[in-house]
Amino acid sequence: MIRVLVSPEPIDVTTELARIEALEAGAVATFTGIVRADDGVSLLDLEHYPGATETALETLAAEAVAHWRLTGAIIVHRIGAMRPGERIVLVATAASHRAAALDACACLIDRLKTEAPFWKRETRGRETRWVDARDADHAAADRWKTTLSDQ
Amino acid sequence: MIRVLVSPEPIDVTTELARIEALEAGAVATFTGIVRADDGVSLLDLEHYPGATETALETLAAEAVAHWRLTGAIIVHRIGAMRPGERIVLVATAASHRAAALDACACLIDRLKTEAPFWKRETRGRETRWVDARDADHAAADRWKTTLSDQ
Amino acid sequence: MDLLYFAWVREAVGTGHERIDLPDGIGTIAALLDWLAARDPRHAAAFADRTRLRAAIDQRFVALDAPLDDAREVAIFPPVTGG
Amino acid sequence: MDLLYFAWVREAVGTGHERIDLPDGIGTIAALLDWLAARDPRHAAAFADRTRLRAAIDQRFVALDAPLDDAREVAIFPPVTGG
Repeated sequence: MIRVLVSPEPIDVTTELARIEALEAGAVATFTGIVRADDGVSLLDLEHYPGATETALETLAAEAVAHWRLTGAIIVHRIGAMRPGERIVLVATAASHRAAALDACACLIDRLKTEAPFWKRETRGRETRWVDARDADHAAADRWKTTLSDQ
Repeated sequence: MIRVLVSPEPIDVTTELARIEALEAGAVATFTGIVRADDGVSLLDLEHYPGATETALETLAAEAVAHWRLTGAIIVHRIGAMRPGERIVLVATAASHRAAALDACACLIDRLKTEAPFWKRETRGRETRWVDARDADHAAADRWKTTLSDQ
Repeated sequence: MDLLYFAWVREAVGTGHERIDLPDGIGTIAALLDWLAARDPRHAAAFADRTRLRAAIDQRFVALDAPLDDAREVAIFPPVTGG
Repeated sequence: MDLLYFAWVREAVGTGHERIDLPDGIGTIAALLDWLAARDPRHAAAFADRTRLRAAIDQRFVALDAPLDDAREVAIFPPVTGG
């Protein structure tokens, strides 16, 4: 099961968890990204590339499902305006064994950050700026390339 | 924030997630273990060592919080009888950054499996047997020892 | 050909979408950016530092020297920052 | 001294809890197991293969050769299988 959703609606973790737990796979791992309240951001705006974003996420999910023989993978990414404390992204993976679910979940969030066309704009007080890409994110994504190429 | 709960009640993931998301930490990782429906088990019974189990889980959580500078860690483990599809265990971690939350979550479930006094008994048809400890679980837990000793 | 711009590239260019007739002799995204920059100062400013730009052809990520071939949609944008 | 047994050790011994007066000269968990096994065939059967046993003193995991010192509670059980 692969489910990808890019939407301006708040992310409903309970419903998504119920979907992936319904697979009765033994192990479910999730990652939830939340707008941080501790660094002065009052508003976060997420822009995306309609069509290309969904395709990129579906490709990432399909590669993870194939590599780790997952029972299921869900990626939900919010777009538009959101406030501190709100969820930006949810990745959920299900597998027979815990290492597969945990590794696949970590891989998906790392790769999503560098391979899916989203752009963040932060508002702090009166200042609005586009967030710069981080070298550390590319390093995190790169370390999965070796893993995924070992079949 | 550290929360440890060992209880015969079904695990309420929505409530636990709300607790850890309320910390507004940026990154939340979870692992949920579910009784597998695919291997003929009709009933799983979890025995524990009252007092010692809670202490062991609190120690594991405290070590993870200290090492990864977590904002919070939750471990909920069910005991008693449960059926396929039901949750056995939930680990949830919150941190400012995703790698800390993900690594701590993986560490906690790996260590819990070898260091907390729980024992599983499976019923398949008319046969009931105690589950054997797995060498692979010890290997998984051991790989965190190096990580945790690097300060 | 449809041109799409995202994030600060969109703001710098002044639009998120424009339609152009690609002139003969423009074979790569880099050449297309040169041509667009020569036509308009806002495009020129947006495309001044090519190291800050990424591109896609027909929704597939490609390098800036990628051939346009029969591209129907070209997107220009900064490095991505989702998740 | 309180003795606790869990999982198949509990079933083999026939109880999850017993209280004993520790005789003089029994200094380690291993010696305690020998003494219990000599008293009763069910204990003897449960403790026959020491590689299958783990132990805790006052709720702390210890090796089977750990000294009992002033232990108030000793638990004997198989390797754990939670999670």
